[in-house]
Amino acid sequence: MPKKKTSLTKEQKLELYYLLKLTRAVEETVVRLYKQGRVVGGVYLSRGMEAASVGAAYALERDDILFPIHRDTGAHLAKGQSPKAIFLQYLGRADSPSRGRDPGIHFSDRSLNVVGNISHLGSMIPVAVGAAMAMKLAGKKNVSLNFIGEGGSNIGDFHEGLNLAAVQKAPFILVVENNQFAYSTPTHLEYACENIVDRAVGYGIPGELVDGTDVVVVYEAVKKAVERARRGEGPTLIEAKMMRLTGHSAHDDAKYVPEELKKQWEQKDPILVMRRRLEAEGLLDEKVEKEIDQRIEREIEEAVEQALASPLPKPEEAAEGVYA
Amino acid sequence: MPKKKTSLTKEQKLELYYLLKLTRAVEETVVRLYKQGRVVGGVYLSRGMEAASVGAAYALERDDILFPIHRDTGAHLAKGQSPKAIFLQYLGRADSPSRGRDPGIHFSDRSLNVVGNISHLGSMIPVAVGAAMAMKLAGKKNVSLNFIGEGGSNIGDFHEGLNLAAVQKAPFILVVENNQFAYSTPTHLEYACENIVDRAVGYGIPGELVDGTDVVVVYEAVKKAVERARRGEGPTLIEAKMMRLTGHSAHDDAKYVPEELKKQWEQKDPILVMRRRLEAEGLLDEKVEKEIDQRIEREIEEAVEQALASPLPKPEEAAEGVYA
Amino acid sequence: MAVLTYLQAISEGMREEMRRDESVVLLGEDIGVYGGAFKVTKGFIDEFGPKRVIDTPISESAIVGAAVGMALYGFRPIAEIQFADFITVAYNQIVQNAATIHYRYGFPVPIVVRAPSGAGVHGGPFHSQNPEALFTHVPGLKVVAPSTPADAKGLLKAAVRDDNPVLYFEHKYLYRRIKGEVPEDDDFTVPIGVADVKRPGRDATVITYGSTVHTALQAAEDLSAEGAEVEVLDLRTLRPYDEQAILDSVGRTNRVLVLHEASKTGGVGAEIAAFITENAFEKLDAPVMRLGGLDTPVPYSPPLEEYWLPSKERVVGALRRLLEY
Amino acid sequence: MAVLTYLQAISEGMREEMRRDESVVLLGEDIGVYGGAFKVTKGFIDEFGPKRVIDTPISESAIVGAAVGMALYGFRPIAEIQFADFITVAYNQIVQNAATIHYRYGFPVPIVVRAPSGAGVHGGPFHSQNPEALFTHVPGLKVVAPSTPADAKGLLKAAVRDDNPVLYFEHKYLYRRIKGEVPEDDDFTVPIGVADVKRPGRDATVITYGSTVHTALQAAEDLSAEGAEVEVLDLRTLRPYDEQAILDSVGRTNRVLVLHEASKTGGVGAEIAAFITENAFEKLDAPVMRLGGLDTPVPYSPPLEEYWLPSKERVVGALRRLLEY
Ligand SMILES: Cc1ncc(C[n+]2csc(CCOP(=O)(O)OP(=O)(O)O)c2C)c(N)n1
Ligand SMILES: Cc1ncc(C[n+]2csc(CCOP(=O)(O)OP(=O)(O)O)c2C)c(N)n1
Ligand SMILES: [Mg+2]
Ligand SMILES: [Mg+2]
Repeated sequence: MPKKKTSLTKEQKLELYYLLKLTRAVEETVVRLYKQGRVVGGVYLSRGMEAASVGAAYALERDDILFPIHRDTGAHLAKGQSPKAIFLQYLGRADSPSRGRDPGIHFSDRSLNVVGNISHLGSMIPVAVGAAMAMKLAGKKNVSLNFIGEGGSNIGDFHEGLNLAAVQKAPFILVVENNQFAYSTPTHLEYACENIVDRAVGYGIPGELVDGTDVVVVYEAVKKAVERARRGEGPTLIEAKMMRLTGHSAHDDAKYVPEELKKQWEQKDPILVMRRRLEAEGLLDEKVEKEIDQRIEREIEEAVEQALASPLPKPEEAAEGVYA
Repeated sequence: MPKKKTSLTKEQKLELYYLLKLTRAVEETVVRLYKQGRVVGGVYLSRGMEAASVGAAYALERDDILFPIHRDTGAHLAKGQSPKAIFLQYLGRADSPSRGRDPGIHFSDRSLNVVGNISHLGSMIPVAVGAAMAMKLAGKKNVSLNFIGEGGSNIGDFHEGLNLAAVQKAPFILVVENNQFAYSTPTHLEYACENIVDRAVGYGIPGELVDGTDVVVVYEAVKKAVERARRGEGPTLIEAKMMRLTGHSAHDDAKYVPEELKKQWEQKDPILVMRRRLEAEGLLDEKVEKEIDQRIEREIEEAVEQALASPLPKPEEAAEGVYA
Repeated sequence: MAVLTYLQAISEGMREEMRRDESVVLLGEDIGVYGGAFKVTKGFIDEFGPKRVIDTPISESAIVGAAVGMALYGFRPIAEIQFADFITVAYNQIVQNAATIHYRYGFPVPIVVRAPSGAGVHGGPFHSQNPEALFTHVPGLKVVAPSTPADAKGLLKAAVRDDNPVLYFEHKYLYRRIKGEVPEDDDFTVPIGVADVKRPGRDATVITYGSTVHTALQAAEDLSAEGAEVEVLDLRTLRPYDEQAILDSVGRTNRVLVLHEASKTGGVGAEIAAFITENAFEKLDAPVMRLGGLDTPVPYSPPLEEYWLPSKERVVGALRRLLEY
Repeated sequence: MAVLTYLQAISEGMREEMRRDESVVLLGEDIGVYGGAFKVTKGFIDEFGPKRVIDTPISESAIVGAAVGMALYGFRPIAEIQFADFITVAYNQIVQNAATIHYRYGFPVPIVVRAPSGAGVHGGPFHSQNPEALFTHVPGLKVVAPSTPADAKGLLKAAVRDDNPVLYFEHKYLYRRIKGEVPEDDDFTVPIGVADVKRPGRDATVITYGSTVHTALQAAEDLSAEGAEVEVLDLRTLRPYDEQAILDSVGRTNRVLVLHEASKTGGVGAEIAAFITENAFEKLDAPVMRLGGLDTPVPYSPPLEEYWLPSKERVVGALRRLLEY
C-alpha cells in the first residue's frame, strides 16, 4: 500500500498511535467493568474503527465543533477528553459530563466543543450543519464535523442535512464510518450503490473514499476537507471503509459475520496498520511502544480508580433541569 | 431538436395531444370556477408541466399504480380519470371521489389504481415504494410510479424511499418534475447539485434526465423504466426539466420569476411543442385540431354542468369513516 | 397603542426582536424575497439580509435541526413551518433533540418554531391541523398559542427571549380577521406560562386558547343576554400551563368547560380537565366538560368543515348544560 | 394452555398469524437472520423466507410508509421499530399517511407497528420511552399496550386482523420477566377496545396498562393486607379505550387512580381522568388522581431512573390518599 506524503510531525504520529491504543484500552476497560456488572447500560465498541474516529477528530482545532456518535470513543479522546469522563459516563456517576443522565459516550463537553448525540441515527447531522452555519454566520473560521454509520446514512436526515449544508456552503464535514454492518445487517441490505460517498455528487459537494483503517490517511482527508471548509468552500462527505471487529454491542457475538471476513479484517486492525507505518518510518521501537503502553496503563488505572470512587447521583436530581 | 424514434402510434400521439389540451382546459375551467368563488380551497396548476404529468402516466397500464402529486391533473386524466371527478373534487361535492374530504386533485380511484397524496411533500414516495414491493411480492408484473417536485426531492422520505426501493429492487419509478421553482424558491436555494437525477448513482439505480416539455420524450423515458421494472431490474429515477408557467397557486402572481425566464419558457409550452411535432409529422391539421378542441369543450361543459348540479355533503357525514 | 392585525402583530414582534438582538435569525421556506406564504416576514430580507433571513430547501427536519445547532452556538433562531400540519416531518428533531438537550447536557436551546395552524379556511386535512397536543406531553418544550394581536406579539417576543425551545402556534384564521391594540413598548412581552382572563364572569368558566377564545367570547356574550356571566380564561401557554389562574377561576365560578379547536380526544383539554379534577375537586359544582373539534381529520368541503368545528352554538349548548347542572 | 414469556407470546402470535395468512409480512431492521434486536422474530426467516421477513435499511419512515403501500395492495404488514423511542422518526408516516387514508379515501390500511417501549432497563433517554400518548390524540389510529403474555398474544393477533393501523407497544421490561398461561387456540384474540379487570376490588380502582399493571397488582396486594380491596383495570387498548369498563369500575369503587409509566403531563391518564370526570362525576367519592413517570426524559443512572419510575411505594401512597379522602 503506497503511503501518501503527510504533513504530520513525528510527535503527532506518535500521538495518533497513542490515541489509537488509548481508545482500545479505554474500551477494553469498559468491557471489563461491564463484565463486572458495574456498567449498567449497553456498551458499543469501536474495535477496528479507531482510525477513523481518532483521525477525523484529530484534524480539528479546539474551536472546531465535534459531533461524535455511538462508537466514537476515539473522537472524544482525540478532541482532548479524559478517560475518566468516559468511565464516569458508563458508570452513571453524579459528576459524569451528563450527570448520569445519558449513557456511555453520549455526552457533551462545552470546553472542548463536543456535542453529544441522541440515539436516533442521523438526527445529529442537521444539528451539526446548524452549528456549521452558526460558525459561518458569526464570521468564524471554524468547522463542524459529524460522523454517521453506513447504516445510518440511509435515514432521511442524512439527505436533508447534507443538502442544506451544500446549499448554505456550511463549513461541515460528514464522515461515514462504513464498517460493513449495521447491527447484524450487511451492506447489500442497507444500500445498493457502490459506495456511500457516491451520494456526494447528488449534493454537489466533494466526496472522498478513504481507507478507514489508516489513521494517517483519514487524518489527511479530513484535514483537507477542514481546510476547504475554512476557506468557505462548503461541506465534504468522506467515507472511511473499515470493519467492526466486535459485536454490535457487548452482548452481541456477531455470529452473522463470516469468520473469514473477520480474519481478513483483523489484518487491518488500525493499531497494526499504524504500527507498521511507524516502524517503516523508523519512529517506533520496543522502548517507545512500552512507554506508550505504560503511560496508557497508568492513565487508565488512575481514571478507573477515580471514577469508581465517584458517587452516584442523588435520586431527586432526576426531576431537575428540564428547562434552562 | 432531434426527435427520437418512438413506438407510439398516430392515434396514441393524437391522444397525448388531446390529453395535454384536456389538462389545460380542465385547469382553466377550475380557475374560472375559482374566480367565481365556487372552488373553496386552493388551486395548484400545472401549466407548462403537462407533458411530464401526462407522458409519465400514459406509460402505465391500468394495473400499474399511479401516485400523482399536487399538480398532476394530467396524470389523473391520462390514467383515465374523468374531468367531472376533478371538478367535483374542487367543488367539494358529496359524490366526489373523496366525498368532499380532500381538496382538488388529492384523491384516489381504486378502479384506476390511482392513490391520492397527502400534502406533505415526499411522503408518498415510501408508500409508492411499498405498493411496488407489493406487486413484486404478489408475483405481478405491475409497477408503481410517483412524482416529486425538485423542491420536494430535498426531503428525507425521498432518500429513504429511493434507497429502500433500490435495495428491494422494487418496480418503482420516481419522476422528478423540475419546474425551476418550489413555490417562490429558485433551484439554487433548493439544491447545489447539477441535476436532481445526479442522485440516482447514490442509490445504485439508473437516472435519466429528459426534456419535460416534450410529452413523447417523457413517455419514452418512463416507458423504458417501466419495462425495466417489469423485468425485475428495479427502480429508475427520471428528471423532467420544465417550467411552471403560472404562480404557485391561483392566488400567487409569481412576481419573483424574471419576466425573461417566463418568456423563454413560454416557447416550450408542452402544447406548442407537441403541436410542432405533430405538424412536422403531418399528423395534425386545422380540422383535427378543431375536432379535438370541440371534443374537449363538449366534455368540459358537460362535466362542469353535472358537477355544479351535484349536492354538497351532509354535515353529519364529517363524523363518519375514521376507521375501516 | 397601535391597532394591528394578529398577523401584523407577529410580524412586528419578530422585527423588533431582530432589531434588538443580532443573534435572532429566521429559517424557513419562502420567507425571504417572497416574505413567507402568509407574508408574515414581508420586507424582512430587505432589512436584515439573506444571512439572517434564510430561505431553506423543503426539509423541515433539517430546518429545525439546523436551528438547534445554531442555538447551541450563539444564535436564537426562529424556524417557520409553512403550515403547522407539516411540523410532523420535523417531529423527531423537536421532541428528541430540541426538547432533551438541556436536561441531558445543560445547554440552553433557544429556538422558536412558528407554525400557522388551524381550520376554518377550507384547507382540508393537511392545511388545517391543530397539532399542539402532539407536543404538550413532551418534557422540555414550551407551547404557546395566542388569540389576540397583543398576545401574539407579546408571546412571540417572550418566546424569542426564552432559553428553551418554544413552539408558537399562530392561528391562521385569525391572521387578518382579528385586530386589536398592541403596546408599542420595545420591551413589551407576555410572559410564557401566564393565562389571561379575557372576560370575567361568575357563573361558569370557559378555559380555552387560540381561535376558540373568540368563539367562547361570542358564546359568553349570547349567554350574558340571558343573565349568565361566563368567564373566559385564555390559557395562552399550553405547557407549562398556568395552574394558579385555572384554580382561581374554578374557585370563582365552580363550573368549567374546556374548549379547543383541536380534536377532543387526547387533546390539551384532557390535561386541563384532569388537572382541575385532581386539584379542585371540592370546588366543582358540575363535571368539567370538554368540547373540541371532531375526532376525525379536518374535512375540506364547507358543510363538513363547519360541522367539524366547535361552533358558537355548540359552546352555548355545552355552557347551558353546565349552568343547569 | 402453555406457559409462555411475554416475549414468546408475541412471537407465537406473529408466527400463527403468518402461518394462517400469507398476506402477513414483516418489515424491520435486523429481523431476519438475526431474529430481531430482542429475538422476537427468531427463526422467522427460516420458516417464512426473506420475502416475508424483510430486513430493511435503517429508515423507519420508509419502513412505515412502505408498510402502508403494501397494505393498500393486499398485504398486512407488521413493521417493527427496533426501540419505540425511534418511532418519532416515522411519526409523519403514521399520523399523516396511515391514520388518514381511510377517512379520506375509504381504503383500509391494515398495518401493525410493533414498538418495544418502556424504562427500567437502564437504557437512558432514548431506549426507555413510552410514546403512546404521542399517538392517542390522532384520529384513525388504534393503540394497544398489553401487560400479560395472554394479552400480548391476543392483542397481536387482533391487531393483525384489524383493518386499521394499530400501534402495538410491547413493554421490553416485561419481555422475559413476565410469564403466564396463553391459550393455544389458533383463533384466540383479545378484542381491541376491551379492557380487563386484572384484579377485582371494591374500595378503589387503579386504571392502568402495560408495565404498571404489575406495579398496581403489587400495590393492591400490599393494601389488601391492610384490608383495602383495590381493583386493577387494565385498559389494554388506549385508543379507542373501553368507556363502559371504565364507567363500570368507577361505579363499583367510586375512587380512581390512573397510572402509567409514561410521563404524567399530557399522558393517556389525562384523557381517562377527564373522561371519568365528565361522565361519572356523581359516582366519584374522591378526585380522580393520576400518577406517572416524572415529567423529564428518562435518565440513565439507576438511582435517577428508579426515582423517575412510578414505584409501587408511590402507587400505595397515592392509593392511601385516595382511600382516605
Ligand atoms: C433511527 C434509528 N433506528 C434504529 C436505531 C437502532 N440502532 C442503533 S445502532 C444501529 C446500527 C447502526 O449501524 P451503522 O449506522 O452502520 O453504525 P455502526 O453501529 O455500524 O457503527 C441500529 C439499527 C437507532 N439508533 N436509530
Ligand atoms: C413537507 C412540506 N413542506 C412544505 C410544504 C408546502 N408546499 C407545498 S407545495 C410547495 C412547493 C413545492 O415545490 P416543488 O416540490 O418543486 O413542487 P412544485 O410545486 O414546484 O410543483 C411547498 C413548499 C408541503 N406541502 N410539504
Ligand atoms: Mg455500520
Ligand atoms: Mg418545483
